[in-house]
Amino acid sequence: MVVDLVLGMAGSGGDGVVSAGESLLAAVSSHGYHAMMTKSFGPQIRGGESSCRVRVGTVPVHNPGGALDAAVALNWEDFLKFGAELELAPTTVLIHEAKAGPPPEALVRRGAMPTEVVAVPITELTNQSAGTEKAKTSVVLGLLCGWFGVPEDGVRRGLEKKFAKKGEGLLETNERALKAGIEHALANPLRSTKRLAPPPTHSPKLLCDGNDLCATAALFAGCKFFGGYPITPSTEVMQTLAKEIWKYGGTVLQAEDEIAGIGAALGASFAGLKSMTATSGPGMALKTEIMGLASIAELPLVILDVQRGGPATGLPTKSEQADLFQAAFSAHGDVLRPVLAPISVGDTFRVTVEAFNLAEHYQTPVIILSDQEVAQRKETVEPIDTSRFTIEERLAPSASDLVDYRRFRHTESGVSPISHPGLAGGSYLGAGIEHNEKGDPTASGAEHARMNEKRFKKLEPLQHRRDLFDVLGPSDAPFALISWGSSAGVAREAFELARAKGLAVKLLIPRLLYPIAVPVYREFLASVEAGLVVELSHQGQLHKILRMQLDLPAGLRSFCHSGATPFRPDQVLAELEALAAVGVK
Amino acid sequence: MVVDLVLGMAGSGGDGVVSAGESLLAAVSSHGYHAMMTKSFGPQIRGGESSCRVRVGTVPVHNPGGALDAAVALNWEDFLKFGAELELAPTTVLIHEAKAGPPPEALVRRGAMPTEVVAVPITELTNQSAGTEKAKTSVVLGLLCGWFGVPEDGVRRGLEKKFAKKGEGLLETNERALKAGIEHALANPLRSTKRLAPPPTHSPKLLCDGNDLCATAALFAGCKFFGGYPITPSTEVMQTLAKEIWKYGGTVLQAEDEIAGIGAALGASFAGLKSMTATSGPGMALKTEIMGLASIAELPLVILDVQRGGPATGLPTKSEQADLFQAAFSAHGDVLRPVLAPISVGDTFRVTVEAFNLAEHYQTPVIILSDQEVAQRKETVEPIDTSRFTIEERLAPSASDLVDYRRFRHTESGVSPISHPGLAGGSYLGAGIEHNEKGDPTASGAEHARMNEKRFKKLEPLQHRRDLFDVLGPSDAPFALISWGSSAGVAREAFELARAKGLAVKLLIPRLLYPIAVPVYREFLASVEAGLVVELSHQGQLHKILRMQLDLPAGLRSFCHSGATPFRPDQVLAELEALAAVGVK
Amino acid sequence: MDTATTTCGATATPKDYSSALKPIWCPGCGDYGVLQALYRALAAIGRPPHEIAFISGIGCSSRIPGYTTAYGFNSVHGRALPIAQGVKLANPDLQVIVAGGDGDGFSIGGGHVAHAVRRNLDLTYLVMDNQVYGLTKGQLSPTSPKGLATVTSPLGSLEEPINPLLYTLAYGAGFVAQGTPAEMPGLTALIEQAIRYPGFAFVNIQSPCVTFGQEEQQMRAHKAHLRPLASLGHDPSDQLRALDLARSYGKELHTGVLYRNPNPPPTYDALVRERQRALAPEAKDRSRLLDVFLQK
Amino acid sequence: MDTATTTCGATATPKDYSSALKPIWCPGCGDYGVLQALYRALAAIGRPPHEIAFISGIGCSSRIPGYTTAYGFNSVHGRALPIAQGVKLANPDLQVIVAGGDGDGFSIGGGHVAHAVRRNLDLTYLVMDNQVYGLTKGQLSPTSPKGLATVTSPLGSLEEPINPLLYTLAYGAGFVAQGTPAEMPGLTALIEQAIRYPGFAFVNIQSPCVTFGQEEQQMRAHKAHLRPLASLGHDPSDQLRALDLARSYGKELHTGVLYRNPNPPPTYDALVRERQRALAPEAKDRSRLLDVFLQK
Ligand SMILES: Cc1ncc(C[n+]2csc(CCOP(=O)(O)OP(=O)(O)O)c2C)c(N)n1
Ligand SMILES: Cc1ncc(C[n+]2csc(CCOP(=O)(O)OP(=O)(O)O)c2C)c(N)n1
Ligand code: SF4
Ligand code: SF4
Ligand SMILES: [Mg+2]
Ligand SMILES: [Mg+2]
Repeated sequence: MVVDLVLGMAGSGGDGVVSAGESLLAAVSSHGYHAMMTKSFGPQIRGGESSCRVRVGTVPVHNPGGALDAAVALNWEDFLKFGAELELAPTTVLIHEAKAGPPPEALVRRGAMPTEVVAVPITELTNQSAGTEKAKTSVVLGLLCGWFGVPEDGVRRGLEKKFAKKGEGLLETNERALKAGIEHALANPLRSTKRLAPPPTHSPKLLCDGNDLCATAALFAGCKFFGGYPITPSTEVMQTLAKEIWKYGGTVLQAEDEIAGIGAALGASFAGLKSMTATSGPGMALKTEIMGLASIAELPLVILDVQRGGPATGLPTKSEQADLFQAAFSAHGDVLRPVLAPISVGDTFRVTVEAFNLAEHYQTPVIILSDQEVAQRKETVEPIDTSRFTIEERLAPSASDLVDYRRFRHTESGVSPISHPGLAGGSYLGAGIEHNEKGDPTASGAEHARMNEKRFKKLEPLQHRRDLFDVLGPSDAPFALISWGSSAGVAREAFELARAKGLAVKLLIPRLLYPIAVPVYREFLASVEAGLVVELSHQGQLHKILRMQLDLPAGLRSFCHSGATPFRPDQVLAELEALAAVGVK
Repeated sequence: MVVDLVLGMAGSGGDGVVSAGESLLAAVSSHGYHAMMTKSFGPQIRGGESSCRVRVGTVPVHNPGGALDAAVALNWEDFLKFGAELELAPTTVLIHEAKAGPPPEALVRRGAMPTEVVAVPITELTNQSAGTEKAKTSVVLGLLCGWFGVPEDGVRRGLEKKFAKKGEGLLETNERALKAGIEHALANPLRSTKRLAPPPTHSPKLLCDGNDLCATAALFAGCKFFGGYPITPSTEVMQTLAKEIWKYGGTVLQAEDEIAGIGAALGASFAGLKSMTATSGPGMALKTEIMGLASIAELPLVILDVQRGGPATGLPTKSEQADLFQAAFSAHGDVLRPVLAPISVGDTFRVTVEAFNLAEHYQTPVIILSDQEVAQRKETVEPIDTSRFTIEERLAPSASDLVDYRRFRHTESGVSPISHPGLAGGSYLGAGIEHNEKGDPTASGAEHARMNEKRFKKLEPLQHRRDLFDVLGPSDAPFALISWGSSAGVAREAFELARAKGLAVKLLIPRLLYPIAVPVYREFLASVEAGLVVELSHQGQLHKILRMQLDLPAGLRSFCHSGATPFRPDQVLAELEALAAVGVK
Repeated sequence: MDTATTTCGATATPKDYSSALKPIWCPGCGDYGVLQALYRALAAIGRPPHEIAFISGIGCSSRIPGYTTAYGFNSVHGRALPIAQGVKLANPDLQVIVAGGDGDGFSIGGGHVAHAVRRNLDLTYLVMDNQVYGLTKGQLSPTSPKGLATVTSPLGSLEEPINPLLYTLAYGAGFVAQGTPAEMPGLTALIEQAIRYPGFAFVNIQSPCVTFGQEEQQMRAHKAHLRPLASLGHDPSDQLRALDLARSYGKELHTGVLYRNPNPPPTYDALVRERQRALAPEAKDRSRLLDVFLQK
Repeated sequence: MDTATTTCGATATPKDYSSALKPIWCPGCGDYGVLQALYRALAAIGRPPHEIAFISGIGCSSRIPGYTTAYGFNSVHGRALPIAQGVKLANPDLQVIVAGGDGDGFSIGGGHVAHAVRRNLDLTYLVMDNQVYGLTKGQLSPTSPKGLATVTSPLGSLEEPINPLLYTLAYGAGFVAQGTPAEMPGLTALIEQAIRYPGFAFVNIQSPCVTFGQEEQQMRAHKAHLRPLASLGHDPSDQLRALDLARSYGKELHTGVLYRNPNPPPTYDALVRERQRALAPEAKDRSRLLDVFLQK
């Protein structure tokens, strides 16, 4: 019996492995397991090979896990295209389509070959049981039920839901294939005995991905306008809002490009609405100019960047955390804008609401830096108590403010009451050009300096937002892990493993990436002598930004690698142990 | 007699003060003086107030200087709009149009009022002598000849050149006005006796601005394609090339926007030509995505960013050094690209040639980060010995490279031989998507990591380009100044003043801003305990980037302020002395 | 955000729309006339200034919002139309006017026009077409005639100009007109009609740049050569004839309404509002939004 | 860079243009047919592959350069035309082909089309118009019919589609045609003619998306409904008639050449080369370039 099981499969685009993964996920989560599914495709968004991995646990799972417990290859060619995504270990049970023949040389050469390799005549079983090849993945699901204790009735219920509307025939076909898979498994027991432990006491959970929760949080926060242009892996946010937002008096505009998308969103904000745009790296690049306009015009705006591999078109279907520099620094002139990152699917809700609150409160663009993994992996989420959220609104001008109204009035906080078209007495000239308190254009260096100060000063309170950081572990620990976004869940597991091994380590997970909350880091780092900043990029961008703004302990290193393949907890643990072995000082 | 004289004047758009400044500059430079003229306008590029200042010296001048020796106000309203640009001191001779009345309250309230204020009936003198108000500035030039020893025949020759083609009448009119000004000055001697010392022994000089030299250097380096879109203050580069480049077999394309401009330039580079685009901050923002494409496709490209005040439209006619973050960091994914900055008009030639060399050699986009002041101020430049420049060409594939050609072959240097359409055997797929050595798309994390490494590795030699840094002063000095772009000339004068006062200070001026040449800085900073990084931005962006990549001496601080008004040498000196007064340790 | 629509009605005067900011266009610039015509048209319509959102890009012409008492947004170069669409969708009760230059609208902003037109929001788009880049001092504009020598085309341009009238007609605009400040009553009337047209309305205004423009594009030439479409007996409901007439842009100076859709279709903003009203009953309580994801 | 123009002539076969990279379009995708037609057209023309530069943006359709033996550039979304113009100006001897989807070309890239057309470089622009965003999985495209329900317009779109044929004609394109892989010989011929046309040539290819497209846009429907312009007796030199016919885009499936300028004007690249040749004698020695600034 195991409390944690990682299953993976690969096939060609048409095989439906992703859809099978979803059935699997639905099955286990309906039984009360914690679970998570990630999918992976070839270099093109549409077409080519595809794969998925599902991690199931009796305790919460924070990342997709390490090497697979069970791997299913529908053909070798496609399976081989996924290296690290579907990592094998000697302990993996490797199941493959029998007619594909034994594991090819190329796989064997990679090393770490499973000791238990099982050929199953999957196509044959499907044809015999279902009379059509199309039900292949139902056979696979049956094998997983039979061999690994995946709850059979959960899978069956999933099939019912999935094929209910597609006509009786299809459902029956697939049920027969499922049964054939189960029977094959029972008739051919494995050597390995990795059967899933019974589920924890049942508690209802949400099952969704990060993009789902981002869109829902936007509605929750009162977003009334979305302007955007499709781009992987962010499009689902627009798609969800395009279904829902009208009910709440809002609008989605699919614009002609990313510039028009953010332009329209900024216009809606100028007109007084909570407003949003979403994109990925290439679109962020195009939005740069108007993000600067939002900063100087002091207009609230939420900008979602679901990071994918870069540069340029890069790796559109894979995760990377290499847009942080762009989020923090890409603007001409001096600009400061908050950058937030969710660390898991569930966290995306909170971070998105926070982004709207910051935007409205500080009259500023706010970037949510999600990443493909957080955005598109589907996982079980503990129900969210929405009553503990407050929703902020922008500061409206009082009657006295409207006497000789100065839109950009210098106030103590740096935040000025903001009017909007339609409000009598509040007319002003919004502008991308530097302006005085009223909004009139100026070329004065002194006015410019004052306005720059105002725009920076108003964000100073962010320095003290401790609630935007998770800190775990003993406060006097000499070792540390810092990680963000989708890597944070890996760091968290590595941290727990290290603690279990007795290492004096602590963990910092920032949701606020920029501006750097100096006091929070200072306090955390006070005891730290060595540690790792774990992030999925070639340069280790957060580590570099921390260096820029803080005096870091000499032993705090960057632990980073280029995107596509997430870190594994054991990699981080090993690196941390190596660091600790060198010893403190 | 003075060896250094700073003159300034302001008027409304139509008064022609800038044109008068140019005549003045031509006059003094033709006599062998070193000189420099800067101009300044209101918040709008076209229309509104304008001003200029001319600094003349018997020794080279590195910056526009501090408070004015003589100021001319054609009317108070416009003069007042220029605060720090036309700074007054008690020692300034303030000359104003008599009919405008005495200096207004607003000016007096600013403090530091000149003790010598001279009312001149400029309009009256003009009408009397020339019979038209239009020759006003010739009267002003006459006053400056008469009172400050500006060489009269130089001015006269300038008028001849300027009005030669506009018909006899105009020339005569202006000559009469000039004479009237001179006579008025001689008849009404000043209390102050700031007369310019005789010029140094005559040596021929170039008279031009930074944009002139950038365009000329591009031709010199072999640039054959320019694609761009007009934007202040960079447009003159396109304008010059649009006249000249055809002669050398090249083309200028005025594109429909900045994206198309860089797109076409990148296309030309793909086709094998040395290629360039130019813009300012807002245009840089728009070019971000295609700059990333140039990086991943490993195509040479020179991108000129003439910085102006930001964010957004900002202060389009004023200088600022706040696009460094954007130049260094704005890209999605991990990108490294060289950023160079010229420190003076003359330096622009060298830096531009260098930019083409780096682009071609390393197959990378290179950013030239000029700024409005360096780009648009006109100054005397020592003749440039072009024979000492080498011109680099991209690495062509050998015959054996073309056997099963791999465009992105991993080589020791990271640079791969590059083909171009038209070359038999060299066909490949250029792409913004991640690719393998051949250029075929990939989604493999391992391939991606190798390509990221390649793209970063190839730029490592830049770490050792000591020739891209000016280092002055004793190597063991505990105090330091670091400055770049147009501020470098100010820092240089402050450095010289400090040295003259016996301060143990050294000076570092980087032309290579990014990547940070760690060994060069390490060596320079070895002796340093305190110092200033002087730059014209709110955030002090170079200082922040240095922190990011180096362990800086604790006493090395940022000395920065928002743009529009350049630093004055005495400000930097004062700050440095304050630092030194606190003492070493 | 259903702001009640109020009107100043007969009480509004052009002065009500004029702000304290002093225009800094060159003396004689055509844009002064455009501004006056706009004041008059706004007064004739009579919406209070705070119910007007006036969006522009960057250029000499794009400064115009600042000279009115409306809510203005002098944004960035080329992006006035997308921003304006966001404003209008956020609050369809606003009277939204967009203005800018030929460069702003048809060069850098050219990609947005077709989409603004096909969406057909109730917007008024005024382009001050001076066939040159005024603000940046005289570069070639997309409407500059072929062969023109400018600072960026010192040897003469090699490309055909674009045709704003033909393009917007081909895009399907419901209201397309052309005017000039050389004929103020006509221009005022066109702006007023454009604002009143329920849908996307475009007025191309030949607004001379006295500083960088050509002789043939100045007030004097306009006065000498303008050909009112009315005098040609043009029927503005005839789209095909409008397309045909539009082809002489750059050769003839037609003034008046080229095309006005006699049966304006519902606007995008009206359709959006309709959809919002229809779906409002399906709105969930904020605390129930996450229920769709509950696995039971 | 006056590469001598060579031809394979009669010896070239479609296979010469087919690369080792295996297309990963969905089985049945219309783009397979487009690729075959292109191979054939290229073989008929016979330029060696290395003298062809094939530029695209991003989309399913934009993958096409990689499947040929030409120099390809699979650039970024929407920017194929500007890049291609740079390539052509850099080396006018190259045969430059641009390809992409309806989204790539008319949505994000829409602002570049009018300018590419009016510059009139000798380029061939092939759009695989499938009325949907294929690569990103089924969103609304600018050519999707009004009212279409997609993942981004689940309640039906509210905007009119754009009209690629009418737009490019209004922009002044010298060659405008439409084809479909449902009729391979015709499509092949159109591509060949477009490439041979000396100037900007546009072919709108109705290329079905089997995965996200509508029933009415599939091969079967094309075969049933296509109306060859030749069979209508259309004279491709009649621009006004072409404009008129173009207006039925989205309603009728016209195939063939809508417009071909019978007197193609000189191309921009030819004018550029002419200018370069005329001015070459004025070239200064590299070491003398700075002399203009010398004050004596
Ligand atoms: C992104 C960007 N690119 C370029 C510019 C520079 N720029 C400002 S206005 C303008 C063109 C002005 O021409 P037009 O739109 O015709 O207006 P006009 O001044 O003639 O009224 C340009 C190129 C800018 N501000 N921002
Ligand atoms: C700047 C940018 N925005 C968006 C995308 C995402 N994207 C890639 S292709 C595409 C549209 C594809 O549609 P189309 O051009 O019609 O080509 P098709 O796949 O239908 O052939 C989009 C939105 C991107 N890659 N880059
Ligand atoms: S430059 Fe031309 S468009 Fe601009 S204000 Fe002057 S006259 Fe008007
Ligand atoms: S998604 Fe559509 S366009 Fe893309 S490959 Fe598949 S069928 Fe072709
Ligand atoms: Mg203009
Ligand atoms: Mg498409």
